Amino acid sequence: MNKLTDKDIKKVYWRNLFGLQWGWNYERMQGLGYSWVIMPALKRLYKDDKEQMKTALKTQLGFFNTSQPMSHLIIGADMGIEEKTGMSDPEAIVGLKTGLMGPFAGVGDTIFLAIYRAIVFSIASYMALSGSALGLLLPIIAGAAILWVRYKFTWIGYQQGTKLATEFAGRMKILTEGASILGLTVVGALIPSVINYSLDLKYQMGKVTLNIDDMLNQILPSLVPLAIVMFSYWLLGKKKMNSTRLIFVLIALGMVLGNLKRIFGM
Amino acid sequence: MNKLTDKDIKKVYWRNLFGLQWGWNYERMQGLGYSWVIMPALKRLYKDDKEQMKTALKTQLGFFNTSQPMSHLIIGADMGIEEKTGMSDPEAIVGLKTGLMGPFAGVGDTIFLAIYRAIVFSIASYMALSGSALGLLLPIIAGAAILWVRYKFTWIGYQQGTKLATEFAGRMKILTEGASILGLTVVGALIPSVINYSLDLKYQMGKVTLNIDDMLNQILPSLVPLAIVMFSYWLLGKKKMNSTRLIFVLIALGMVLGNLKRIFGM
Amino acid sequence: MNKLTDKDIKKVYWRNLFGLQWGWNYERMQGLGYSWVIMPALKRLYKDDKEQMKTALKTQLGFFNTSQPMSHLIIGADMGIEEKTGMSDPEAIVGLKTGLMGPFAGVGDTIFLAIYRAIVFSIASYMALSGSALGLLLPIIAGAAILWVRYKFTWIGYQQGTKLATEFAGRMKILTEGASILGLTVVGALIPSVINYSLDLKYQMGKVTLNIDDMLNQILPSLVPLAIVMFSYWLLGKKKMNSTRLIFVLIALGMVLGNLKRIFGM
Amino acid sequence: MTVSFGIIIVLCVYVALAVLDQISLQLGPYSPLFGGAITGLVMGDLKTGLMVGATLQLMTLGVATFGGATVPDFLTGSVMGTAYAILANKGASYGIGLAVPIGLLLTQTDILARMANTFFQHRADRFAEEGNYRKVELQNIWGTIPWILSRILPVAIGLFFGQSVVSAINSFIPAWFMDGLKTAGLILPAMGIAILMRYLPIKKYFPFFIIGFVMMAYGGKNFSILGSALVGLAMAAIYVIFKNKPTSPVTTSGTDSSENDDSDDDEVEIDE
Amino acid sequence: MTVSFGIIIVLCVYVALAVLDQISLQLGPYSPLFGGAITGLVMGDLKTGLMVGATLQLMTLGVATFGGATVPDFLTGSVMGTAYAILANKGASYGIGLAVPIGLLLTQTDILARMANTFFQHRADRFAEEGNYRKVELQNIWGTIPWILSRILPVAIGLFFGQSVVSAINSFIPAWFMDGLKTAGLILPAMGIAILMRYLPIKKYFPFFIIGFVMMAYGGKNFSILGSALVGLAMAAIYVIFKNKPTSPVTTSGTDSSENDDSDDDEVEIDE
Amino acid sequence: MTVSFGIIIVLCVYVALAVLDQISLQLGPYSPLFGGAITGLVMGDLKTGLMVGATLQLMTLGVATFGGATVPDFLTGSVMGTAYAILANKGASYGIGLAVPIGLLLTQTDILARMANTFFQHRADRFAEEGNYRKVELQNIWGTIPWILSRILPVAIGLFFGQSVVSAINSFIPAWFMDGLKTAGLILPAMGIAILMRYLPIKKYFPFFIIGFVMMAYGGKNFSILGSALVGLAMAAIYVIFKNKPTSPVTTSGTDSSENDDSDDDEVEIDE
Ligand SMILES: OC[C@H]1O[C@H](O)[C@@H](O)[C@@H](O)[C@@H]1O
Ligand SMILES: OC[C@H]1O[C@H](O)[C@@H](O)[C@@H](O)[C@@H]1O
Ligand SMILES: OC[C@H]1O[C@H](O)[C@@H](O)[C@@H](O)[C@@H]1O
Repeated sequence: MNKLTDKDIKKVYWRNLFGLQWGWNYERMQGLGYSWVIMPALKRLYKDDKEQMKTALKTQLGFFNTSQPMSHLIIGADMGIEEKTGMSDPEAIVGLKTGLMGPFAGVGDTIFLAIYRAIVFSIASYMALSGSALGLLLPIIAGAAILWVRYKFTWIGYQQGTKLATEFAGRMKILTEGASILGLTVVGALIPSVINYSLDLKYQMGKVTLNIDDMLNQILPSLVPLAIVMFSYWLLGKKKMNSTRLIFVLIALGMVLGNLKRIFGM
Repeated sequence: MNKLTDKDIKKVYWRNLFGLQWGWNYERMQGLGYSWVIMPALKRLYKDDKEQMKTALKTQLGFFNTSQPMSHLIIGADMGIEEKTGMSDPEAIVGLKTGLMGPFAGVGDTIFLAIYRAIVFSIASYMALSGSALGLLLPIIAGAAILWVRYKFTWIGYQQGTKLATEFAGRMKILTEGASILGLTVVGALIPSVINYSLDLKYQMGKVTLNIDDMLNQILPSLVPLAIVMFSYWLLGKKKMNSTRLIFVLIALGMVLGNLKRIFGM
Repeated sequence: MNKLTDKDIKKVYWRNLFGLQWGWNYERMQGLGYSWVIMPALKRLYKDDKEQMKTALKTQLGFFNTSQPMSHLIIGADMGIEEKTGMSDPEAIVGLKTGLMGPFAGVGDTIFLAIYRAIVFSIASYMALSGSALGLLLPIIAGAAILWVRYKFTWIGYQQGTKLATEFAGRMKILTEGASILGLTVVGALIPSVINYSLDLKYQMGKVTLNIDDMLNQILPSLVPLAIVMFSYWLLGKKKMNSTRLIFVLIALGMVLGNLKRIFGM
Repeated sequence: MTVSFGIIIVLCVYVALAVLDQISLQLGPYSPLFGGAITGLVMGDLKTGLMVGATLQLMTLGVATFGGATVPDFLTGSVMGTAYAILANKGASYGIGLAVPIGLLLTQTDILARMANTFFQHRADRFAEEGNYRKVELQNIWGTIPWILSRILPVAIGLFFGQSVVSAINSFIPAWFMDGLKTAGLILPAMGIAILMRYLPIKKYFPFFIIGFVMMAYGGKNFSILGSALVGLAMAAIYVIFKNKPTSPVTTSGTDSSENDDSDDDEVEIDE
Repeated sequence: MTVSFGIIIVLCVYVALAVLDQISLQLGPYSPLFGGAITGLVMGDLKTGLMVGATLQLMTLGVATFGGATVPDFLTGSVMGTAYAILANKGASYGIGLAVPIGLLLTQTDILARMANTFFQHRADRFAEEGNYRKVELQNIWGTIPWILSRILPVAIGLFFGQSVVSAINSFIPAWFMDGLKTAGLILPAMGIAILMRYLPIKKYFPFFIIGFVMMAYGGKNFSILGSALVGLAMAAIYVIFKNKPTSPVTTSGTDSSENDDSDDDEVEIDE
Repeated sequence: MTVSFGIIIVLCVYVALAVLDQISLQLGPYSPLFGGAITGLVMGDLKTGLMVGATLQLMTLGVATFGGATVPDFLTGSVMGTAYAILANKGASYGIGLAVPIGLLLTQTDILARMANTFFQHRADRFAEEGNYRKVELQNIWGTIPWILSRILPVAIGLFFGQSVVSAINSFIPAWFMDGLKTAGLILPAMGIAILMRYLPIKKYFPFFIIGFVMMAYGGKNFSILGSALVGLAMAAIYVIFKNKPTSPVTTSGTDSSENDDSDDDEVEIDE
């Protein structure tokens, strides 16, 4: 059977960067994209064997969904295995893909979608708020670093092959835990940093003015933002509540809070 | 035998809230109160059986002492067991009570007497110092939350019965450790926050004024308060020293420190 | 055989304080000093036995090198053993010395050379920078405390004897780890605190002035010092690089950075 | 200015309620903070009351009756210190200075009350022998009497003779003594803290003490006790999590989006 | 003032590129921050664009398409909010107020695109049966069309009728409503954060949430998200180190001086 | 202005004592801080001495002779830098700029001293063969001579020709060079820190490095090295506690009131 060339691997990397989600759909999610991404490898391996090619195409069009940066590891491993065994055991390929995509989605989304974005874009945004467009370079530069990581992932996946599935599994658990710790620390820090709402209520009692915000701050700074977040968190746990509906609830809440003075005729 | 009604449990809860320590005395401590608190249950169970009632009364008047909020767990468990076995084995009841009261006192006092009070009353006091009596609501509100916890404790104790004794024991150790960690963190933080004493000594050396407080602060902020606390801690470890005597020592120290300028004729 | 007197032990302590490194040389490092330090004990034990004395002298002049404060433990243990077994088994003495000197050097240098110095002398230096020579007392006072520790070490070593070698070994590992944690925390903190360099670059873009330092600070305070440290760390990992050469590199870098405005004609 | 009978009665009722609060609900009235505030309110100078009460409260934060230990009666001290400060019209620090020795003096009445109740305990024992549970019940209720008296009597007497006491203080006590008391007040919180340190296993967990201290010493005005308590809570929880689960369980976080996560609708709580 | 055709075309190209960025490289153009900045730049008011974009970005930090979940289209919201703000000349907060409801409205177009692509998936299945891999490949490329249309259409329409929309808003929407929207904007980040809290195992690791909150709540202006992330990274690494190595390995730190330490020349990295 | 013989002699005696301090007690005289201060004092300008010494000290905090490694002689650098600064009357930064290259130059004399002592080691070996312990003892004492000479000679020579050196510097060294040296001084502490990082197991325990950095970077003026050391100590102790006691021992904290706790009267210490 043919061997994959370095150029094939690189081609797959480039396709993976761009097209894994072009054909995203509710039925197979990244299934269509996956087949396109790995196609250079399939061509090399099965161009001359129509039956194998058919099996490969059908196999690779199946349901797939994971975090994009992590997908490189899986696709890499997939290539590594097919290079050795071809399409003799499609079940094994499907097993590899579906076995890894779940845990990889968890840790990948935590790191790359949640934490990474929160950090990089909050810094860039604060820079923008202070008037400098230069902050926009930050996501570009940091993003380029991630492209490099994704390149490495492709090769690691390819070289480790099945080992990845067995060895990474154990590591994954602990990595997910680590990512969760990092993520929750950042999430806790986001509350006082991005919710700048304060009640802005002052109360005249005889000669003394009671500043409600000051009093709440003396108990705990950012108490009101924390309360709103906790309320939102609790709502999201309710049946029939989802994030879009939560927006309406918060807009309604904002309508009330933003007009407190009108409401109380102050 | 009779079963306890929900109303009985609630009655005991209410009595426990108020009267566990009304009859507090050096001989049996909360012994007298315990019998009064659990009386509604005793009445229900033994009203028609004079002998059992006598045994019950004598048993429940025995020595007892624990943290008030935790006592609900013990009294609850006591009711749960007596409902099943009556006064057939008074030793078991005594064992339950005396076995749990020690560890419960430790963890309960740490959490409810030491830490809870330090936090809630320090916040309220700082509010009061800034002129607002509204801070006094804080202990009331937080205290009401604790009454609710005590209510839950009564039911948990009642429903778990003996299991409480066995299962909680293991948990207790680790909970006590956790409470200690929390407690010691707060205690460390109390030093700089509630001891506002500084030496207030300035020294004229040629043209330069030596501000002793500034110099000590450069080494470590709140060094003097820390030193006084460490001295007090060390004194308390001495034989024949107790907290009341420590007050006299500190007043004497205050007399000296407060008159340093008089003493040195500055 | 003769017993060591308390006075002997104290004499050895004093000699150890002062003379362990007087004869330091590349061939045996603290070997010459070691023999001088332990001489009062050797005299007591072998004065009347020329052969033993010869063996002892030759043994004690062998290669030795460890952290000075820790050396008291080893020399103490050496005395304890020789008092019991004399020079019957010189191999055992050499084994004790060379077995302990390595790990003791590691933990001792971390604690006493690296961390202790960084803390005490940085505080004293900051005091000096604010004009007060009184800060110079700090190293003297703290140093006196260490002399007391070294005194204790001598006796601990002497009393524990061989047990030290076996028992301390296990402890040492964990102590070294602890010292490393402490050390690395301080090292991390040193960066922003002792490297006060900032780029001092301003850029005129139309109407807005771009302050590069402010922008970098918004990303991470002390980013430039951190980068210089990381660069130095990386350089030190290179073959043929050592700390003296690193100084030249940093001076060269300083020459460039210090003349940025001249270079760019600003 | 003397204290009117009306005020004396109101404050006596208050301290009676306060001592009952102390041995039961512990909602707040038993605290020096409330003692000062209520007295100030009743005597028409809330602000002085708040100052005296709050300062005394901070001074005695760590003082608690662990295991039935007797501690100075700072509540009564706070009530009377506030009253005297308002009577003498000499400001809060005057009252704080007096509150401490008064509290000390009254340590004994607390002990008396706790001793007196042994009497009711023995009566209860007797009725128990007879199986007379109603009478047994009654004894615990009688137990409130010594408690209440131990607080009402000193307050009533102290306030009745208030004016004379204040005059005596003003004429006999030298300035340096009052200065000394003031400084003593500043360092007295060390006692409560030292008691807590003895009570808690500091030798085993001293690192957390250090962390608490450092946070507050350097955090200064920006930090607070609640803040340090939250950090302490976090560290305690991490400790408990580590100790409880030596082997890492499979976490099921991950691909479930929040929309499907409707199985749990509780607020944040320890998950075990 | 109306939006010129040139500008409409440029912005349409931009949102097309942006949606492709969103489903692939995620370098930045897909973010509301870029949306605002680019629109501002193109329409000659970069500053307003930066304000709208940055504010919207912070408002939606935690909002991400975990597992293919659909979220409001805040990018298009940002583009159109900025454009309307500049058209109406009413400042950034006007634009921010509009961006949120616009983003909400456009949730549906995202869903349509994701549904439409099922069509290409089925075509690919058919070609796979025939082994026609070239045609299979093509289907994924066609998949970009629905994505691009789902963004271009609303932007084109919205900008074309921009002036009328703005006039309508100005005359029909009362002041209290805009005030309300403004406040809603201030509290909306709670949503993103709550989503993240649902997504992450907060019940198990809540202590770290507390630590993050406390650091930022008390650290205030002196602290930053990156700072908290570094602390979080450190704690995560400590956790991993502890869990991975239950028995303490022999450390070989020690007497080697740095000069001899030439065997490793890497930068700081996790050592395992 | 030249340096009087008296001053040269005093400073020579000082550096002799200082080098002995360095290889024995390490109380302080061996440090650049003392070097600057003493020189300043002797030459009548303490303030300049403190500035030069303190700055140099901070610059070289991490520089230490681990395992007998040779490092630049910053003490002598500090002495002579201070002296030249006072001679030239050009302020502290002039002295700091000179101290570094001087220290570098004198690295060699330290090496010479350490080599020279091999001579006494060999003599001692010979006397050991004879069992002549008195003569063996003597060799170690002779060992002080090379140490002392290695410091006294450069200082004496450097100070004697001080005026000429300073003039040479002033006329030959261009402004940009002094500016460069100044900036070099600002970044040179990186060296000491990097050495410490190489010396300590940073790859294994990098999280603590991060924590130290973050605390200081964000804590800024409010924080200090001692503060970070206390936090580091706490973390180290927690680590040791965890590692040492895998199973949680029964704690006996609890109901004992502090009054009965008279069995231990020690101050806080690690309890094991
Ligand atoms: O220590 C247990 C318990 O002892 C006594 O009963 C009282 O001091 C209580 O306040 C305390 O909770
Ligand atoms: O959750 C895995 C994965 O699911 C979908 O494909 C998208 O929402 C991606 O952004 C996400 O990474
Ligand atoms: O490393 C152990 C030891 O080695 C040499 O003897 C010297 O550098 C000492 O300062 C050091 O403590």
